[in-house]
Amino acid sequence: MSARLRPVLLFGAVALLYLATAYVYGWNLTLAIVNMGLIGAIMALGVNMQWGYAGLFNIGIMGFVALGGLAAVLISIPPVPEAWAAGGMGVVLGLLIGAATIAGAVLLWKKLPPGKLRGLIIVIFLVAGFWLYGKIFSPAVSAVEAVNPAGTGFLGGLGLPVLFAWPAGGLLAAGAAWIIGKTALGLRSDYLAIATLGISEIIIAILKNEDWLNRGVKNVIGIPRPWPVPYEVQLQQDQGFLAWAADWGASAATASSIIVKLSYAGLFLMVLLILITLVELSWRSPWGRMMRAIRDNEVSAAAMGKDVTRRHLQIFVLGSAVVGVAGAMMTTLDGQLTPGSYQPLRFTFLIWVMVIVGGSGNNWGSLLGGMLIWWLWIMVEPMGLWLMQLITSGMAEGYWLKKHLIESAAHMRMLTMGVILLLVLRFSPRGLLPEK
Amino acid sequence: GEVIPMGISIGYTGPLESMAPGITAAAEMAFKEASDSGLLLDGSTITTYKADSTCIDAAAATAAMERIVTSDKVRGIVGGMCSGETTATLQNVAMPNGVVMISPSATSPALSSLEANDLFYRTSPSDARQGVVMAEVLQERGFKTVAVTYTNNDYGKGLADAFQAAFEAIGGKVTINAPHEDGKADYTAEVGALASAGGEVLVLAGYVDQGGSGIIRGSLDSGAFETFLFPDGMVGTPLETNFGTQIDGSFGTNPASEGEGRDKFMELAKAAGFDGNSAFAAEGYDAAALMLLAMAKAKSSDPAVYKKEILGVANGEGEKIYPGELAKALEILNGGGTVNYEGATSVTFVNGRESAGNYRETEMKDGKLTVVKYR
Amino acid sequence: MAEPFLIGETMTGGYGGADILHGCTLAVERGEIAVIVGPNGAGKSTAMKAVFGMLKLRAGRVRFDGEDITALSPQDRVVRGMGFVPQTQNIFTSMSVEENLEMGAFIRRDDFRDTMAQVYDLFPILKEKRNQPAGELSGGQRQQVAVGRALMTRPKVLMLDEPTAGVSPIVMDELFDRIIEIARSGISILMVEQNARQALEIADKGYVLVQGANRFTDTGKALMADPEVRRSFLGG
Amino acid sequence: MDILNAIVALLNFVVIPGAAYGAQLALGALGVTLVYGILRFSNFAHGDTMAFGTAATILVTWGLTALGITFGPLPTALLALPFGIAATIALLLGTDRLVYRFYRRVKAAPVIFVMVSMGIMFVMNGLNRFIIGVGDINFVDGERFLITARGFREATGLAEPLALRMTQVITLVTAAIAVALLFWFLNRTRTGKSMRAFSDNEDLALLSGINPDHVVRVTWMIVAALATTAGVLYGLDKSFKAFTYFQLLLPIFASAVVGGLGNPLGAIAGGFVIAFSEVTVTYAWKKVATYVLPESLAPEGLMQLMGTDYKFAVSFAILVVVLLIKPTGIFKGKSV
Amino acid sequence: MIVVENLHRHFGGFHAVDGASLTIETGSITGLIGPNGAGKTTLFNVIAGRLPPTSGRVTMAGEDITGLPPHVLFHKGLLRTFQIAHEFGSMTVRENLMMVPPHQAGETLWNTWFGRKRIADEERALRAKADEVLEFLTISHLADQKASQISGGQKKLVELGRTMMVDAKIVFLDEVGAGVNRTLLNTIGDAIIRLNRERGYTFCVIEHDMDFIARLCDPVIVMAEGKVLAKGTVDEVKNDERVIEAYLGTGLKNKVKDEAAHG
Ligand SMILES: Nc1ncnc2c1ncn2[C@@H]1O[C@H](COP(=O)(O)OP(=O)(O)OP(=O)(O)O)[C@@H](O)[C@H]1O
Ligand SMILES: Nc1ncnc2c1ncn2[C@@H]1O[C@H](COP(=O)(O)OP(=O)(O)OP(=O)(O)O)[C@@H](O)[C@H]1O
Ligand SMILES: CC(C)C[C@H](N)C(=O)O
Ligand SMILES: [Mg+2]
Ligand SMILES: [Mg+2]
Repeated sequence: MSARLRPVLLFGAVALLYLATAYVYGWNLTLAIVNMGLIGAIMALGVNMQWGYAGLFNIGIMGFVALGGLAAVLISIPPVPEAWAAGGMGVVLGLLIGAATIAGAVLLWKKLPPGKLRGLIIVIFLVAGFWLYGKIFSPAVSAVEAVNPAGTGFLGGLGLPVLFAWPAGGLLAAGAAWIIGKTALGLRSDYLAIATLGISEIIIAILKNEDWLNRGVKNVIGIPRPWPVPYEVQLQQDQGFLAWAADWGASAATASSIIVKLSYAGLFLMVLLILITLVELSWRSPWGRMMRAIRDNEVSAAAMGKDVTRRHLQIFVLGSAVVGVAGAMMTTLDGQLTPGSYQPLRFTFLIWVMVIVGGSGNNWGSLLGGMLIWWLWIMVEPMGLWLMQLITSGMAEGYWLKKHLIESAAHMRMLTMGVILLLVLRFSPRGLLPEK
Repeated sequence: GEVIPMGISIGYTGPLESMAPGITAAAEMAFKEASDSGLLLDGSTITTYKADSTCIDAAAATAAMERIVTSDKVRGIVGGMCSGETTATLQNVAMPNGVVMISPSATSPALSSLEANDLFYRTSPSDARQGVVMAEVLQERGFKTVAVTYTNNDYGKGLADAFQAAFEAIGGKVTINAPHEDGKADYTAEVGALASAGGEVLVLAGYVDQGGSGIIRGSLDSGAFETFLFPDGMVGTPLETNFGTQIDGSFGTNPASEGEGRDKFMELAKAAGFDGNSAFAAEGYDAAALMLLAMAKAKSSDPAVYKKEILGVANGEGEKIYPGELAKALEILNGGGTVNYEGATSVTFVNGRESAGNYRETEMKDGKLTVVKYR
Repeated sequence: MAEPFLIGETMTGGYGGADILHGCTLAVERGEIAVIVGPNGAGKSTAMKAVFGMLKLRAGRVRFDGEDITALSPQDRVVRGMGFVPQTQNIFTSMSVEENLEMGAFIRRDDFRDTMAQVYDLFPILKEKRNQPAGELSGGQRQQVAVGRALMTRPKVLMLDEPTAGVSPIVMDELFDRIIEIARSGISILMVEQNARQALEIADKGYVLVQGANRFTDTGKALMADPEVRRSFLGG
Repeated sequence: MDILNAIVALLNFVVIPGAAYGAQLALGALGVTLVYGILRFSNFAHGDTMAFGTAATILVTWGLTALGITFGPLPTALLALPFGIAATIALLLGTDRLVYRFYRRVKAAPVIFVMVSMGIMFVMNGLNRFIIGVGDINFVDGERFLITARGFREATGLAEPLALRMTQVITLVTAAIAVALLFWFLNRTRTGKSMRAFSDNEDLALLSGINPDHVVRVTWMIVAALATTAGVLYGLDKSFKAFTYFQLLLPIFASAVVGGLGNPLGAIAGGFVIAFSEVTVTYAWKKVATYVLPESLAPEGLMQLMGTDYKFAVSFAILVVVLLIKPTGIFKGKSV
Repeated sequence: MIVVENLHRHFGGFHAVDGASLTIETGSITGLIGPNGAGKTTLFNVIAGRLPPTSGRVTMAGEDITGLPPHVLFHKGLLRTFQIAHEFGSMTVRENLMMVPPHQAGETLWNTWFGRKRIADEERALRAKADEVLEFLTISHLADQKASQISGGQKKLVELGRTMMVDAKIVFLDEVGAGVNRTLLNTIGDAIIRLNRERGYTFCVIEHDMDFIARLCDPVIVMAEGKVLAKGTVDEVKNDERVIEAYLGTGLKNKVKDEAAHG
């Protein structure tokens, strides 16, 4: 297969998969998969920047996705005035004091001469700072969380259009990545990996337990839809739309939800294409050359005048920001933030599978991997059942093995996923679209 | 007659996979009963489609539900199972597509007030109520101080908070109210903290297939607690198989009601070959039956039409209907009459959508969960 | 003439893309020293790898001690008595110097302490650093470890790819010295060298390789004497 | 008396369980670290390998008990362990033959191996549930306790209980023996050294006459033994459940990394660091304080540095801090 | 130009550089020789910022540069090559060279999106420059080859080529000659001399090939056991007893034996 033909064929094949799905299951389901696939692809793009471009092994993707989700809440949910009145200022003040304490400690560490005294001063400073923080922060939090806990119990957000949350999610993730990068980027390969994994777990722990911020595990629901995505229920009451749907011979429900999904798909596709274009342009420039040099050999790149640490930080922040944007998009699509559903298997490993299967170091590979793997993730469930039915079709009704196998079909998802991953890696170890 | 596709969206995999078979079997039993009667909408029959809601992964639940709704075109769904996933699928799939969902088991208080377009009902009560019941049970048994731990999700947290409020209101003391994560390898830290806080009873608002069992194990082994209070997520056969007599004297609560309905349901379940006592199985039967009766009343299987009749069938005037009497009910409805569906759990909707809340109290005796009383 | 002890005959092949070797032939007799010289990228290392079976040949064969070993894996060649020091990555960086030497003697079942003593004798610095990870050594010291490792095998034929690159003059002299000694003891030596004049000086046979093919083949002395060879390949 | 009570409380809720959990993690981490050290990749399938080994052992245990064979005061599963190990060896060798070998041949990058191991993790995950199901399985028998909580209270008259389980002791002892053996094997024996050589420079190992297939085989065999032992001991102590074994992967990796990848001693140290950081940082000191302090000073609150909700976060934070100070772990580890 | 004062670098208890003091004059080609393990590479590594010194001071044109990171030193005009070639394996040989010049417009993300024209012009110039260097090193035919797929000697040439891409003030060459064909090495020697004369580069050269040293270097510094053993012209050094004993040896001993045996 020639290098030019290969992508065309592969993208064609994936498109066919989706078409076939539409044929069998209808457009509604297909578009739902497309939308999540596009989001997966954007996440994969971000990871690919970090891994494919800089060799940074980040397995804390989940954390950045979640931060994007948090941004969606903080931007789009209206503020809760009662909660602000109850303790909003205290929370803010407490956080400021906490941040100042850490910043102050770092500053002291740098300014004071090394020695026992320095350690002592810093410890005293930290203890005092956090004591004050606790004094102000804890009661404020209790007050906020006591405001109608079943309905709100948090400070709420800014009440802005949710589209702003997408760049905001990027910024939030970038900020976190900057802090992480500043501390942990000195670590090598798997050590960095575990550090990022740990930090993402910390982020999730915060989202799960800081109710004043995002209601914790009580979840925030009812995140508004972005412009120009309509609500199905409204469409279904719109006479013009009903007439139009009838023209097409589709039921109002089907037509409306297809319209909604298409609008999302359009938005997501736009974001994806913009990002891929920007990334591709950079990758094919001296900037990309420099990054590849750093990836290939840091020591030598440094000797050739490239500031390895700064570049690593740059790409780590950028890649994380892209993941954050995708995270915000996903929460927007879901319409709710459920911290409990952030699990490494789904948000870190699966994204990695997308990157590797697509082909690390190849941006189009991320797109391909995202669309293909997400499709599989959803479709192996019915496929597994179907396969089991096929296998057991010869067995007598009520035969124990038949029952066992059909009942185990739900577990086929993992198995099938694994087998497919292995097959792809077996026949195209550098991914479907390898780096050129 | 037509073939009416109906959905069941339950967590076949995930932290409550052991409860899934009971609920499914009960719902299917109701479907079958109506189909066999030949009286449903001029002899329509029902086929079921299942979706794995996983109980925890909202995205996966949404995708699975999307499939049965948009491609299998189900007209109503028994599900979801857990509260978080139920909220997600309701808002993302059921409401946009106008499909009715009746959950047998999602009990979070937050679901009481959700905007739902008449598409959402539940045959189980809100945990706000269960909290009160748990507090009463403790009071009756003479316990004054307890430690609480809950599975860290909306169900666990909601229930734990409801319980704490209710218990403190009647003068009890909660020494600690701490979450635990499911599926972790070790619960030493949690048990240590709970033990340090102390208490006569450990209230364990968790999942029996998950961290809940780990906490029991840790507490028993270290001698931290010997008596437990198990709310609905914990009342399951694994308690008997894994701990047996070791937790004798512990007690539990879960939604269920006694009486004619329940007895009939138990008989039917026995005949059909599953355990009718399995948590939320009875609610599953009722969820399924209610949708069918509403269809008959509305003379349509279109959810947009029959959704308006659900309340009427459940809370209405007329002949009381118990499990196994669907044929009778259909006949009445076909004839233009009205029924009052009581079902296996004495269904009466409050707040326009949920069961008022009958609970049963169970106790571990000789390693077996035995029903002590209903309240 | 009887067949040489080790011969790679009309070898043609490469790394998967275009061929690097074009009918190149290298041979060494029992107890003799053959030296390969040539410009960078001529295919010297490739030819060595080919002889050692680390490269698939498209044509040609390798015979050793009267047997065709073209199809043998490198491991099996080691067992048959061939030893090889690659040009790069020729030590176990995370293992101590002594362990590196032990690994050289891996296939030997007899007592190899003697040989090790000899190696330490030859490269005294290694004895000093015996317990240090080899990766922490200086460039020249690593090279000594690499050669030492191969010597530990007690091979029948020893193949060295630029053994003297980066070693100091005094060590280089020692090394060449020892190579002659080894050859005298009946072991054949096939080596690539860029310190070509010294190498050809001790060589029984010399090959000049250019673009994957033999350009000149003669005795070491004769090649040294050839003005064209001197000018183009030996730096005048 | 009160001091005694305080000490017992600390022992019972912190020291003993922490040590046992640490040893469990350490045993798991040993397998991970060995694969990393010799085959040079992070094996994501390790948790599921442990689950498989345990499942196999459980099946044999059931068989044995059905035949009426038990192991006196010790759990029968220990008798079945060799069979479990054998099954796991067969599985791992089969996997290697079928999957990994190809990637070694083409000299794939480490990250490809990681991804491949992820694929195997998925497959084994399904396989395990298929074989033994998803439920909780309790397969411990014999004498469960050396010291029971109730017995201790009655014997000493202390208010605080103290429990010591058979499995905890076995785990600790096994972990100690395993690390000593492994250390000796890798650094002193010919095969062990050849394994290290192989991990260092595969091509050169070939040139030294080391048989790579042999090295790989031995590695997988040891890994299978370690994984099964770790899995069975963990399962005996807690209970067996396929999903939990998958979740174990995270703390196991953390242990291997914080100790220094590729270093057996590191795996042990790492296991204890992770275990104790989880347990101690979130420990509520109230009980201990009540015993030790005079009545008037008895604490109101729980005296907890951090809620248990953050225990995982805390142990990871500690891990990150350790790595910042020692970038390749407590004992200098490798990095590919 | 470069003054090293009483420099120490220890590895654990081992003193790789043990109080070395030396000066590299502006405009010179200074040779640095010494037995294996003398500490030459370590000294380079400390000067070039790769390793922090244990103690001591390095100044460049009077400015204290001790412990500055490599990329900063690069921008001050201090370049180096590596004894063990450090190529960028997945890039082509030409890219290996083109990446070197600092302050490329195309290294700023903003420009890669909105300054395409400027980048294109710049790239054209860089490319021409790189091709010129490759031509000079006789490896033009490798320009588009992946750097991981060239021979050992060729890698060293690329290593050297990189230093020729910019106007350096001082270049540290660590055994560029090892593994390079002698005829080519002569050409490289010529180039070094030309860069020195015409462009005023200062060089510091580690090399074990005494012919090469003799042709190029004045002065020559000899290191042994982490210290400076001797310094002087090539001839002075060559005849220094201590240097002969520690480093040079007395030539091919066996040649004598050989002749005796055969003669
Ligand atoms: N990372 C390290 N750890 C321990 N010892 C080291 C380390 N790096 C170098 N050494 C030791 O320091 C000494 C000097 O090494 P260096 O590489 O500077 O020598 P050199 O003079 O460049 O030798 P060569 O001519 O062989 O390249 C050697 O004995 C070496 O073993
Ligand atoms: N791994 C590889 N893949 C593809 N081509 C390679 C590879 N290694 C070397 N080559 C090519 O093969 C040719 C011969 O390389 P080889 O290493 O045999 O040269 P050499 O004669 O040993 O040179 P040197 O004296 O520089 O070591 C070179 O032109 C090089 O570009
Ligand atoms: C099945 C039930 C235990 C579910 C639980 N009541 C919930 O809402 O999450
Ligand atoms: Mg070569
Ligand atoms: Mg050196």
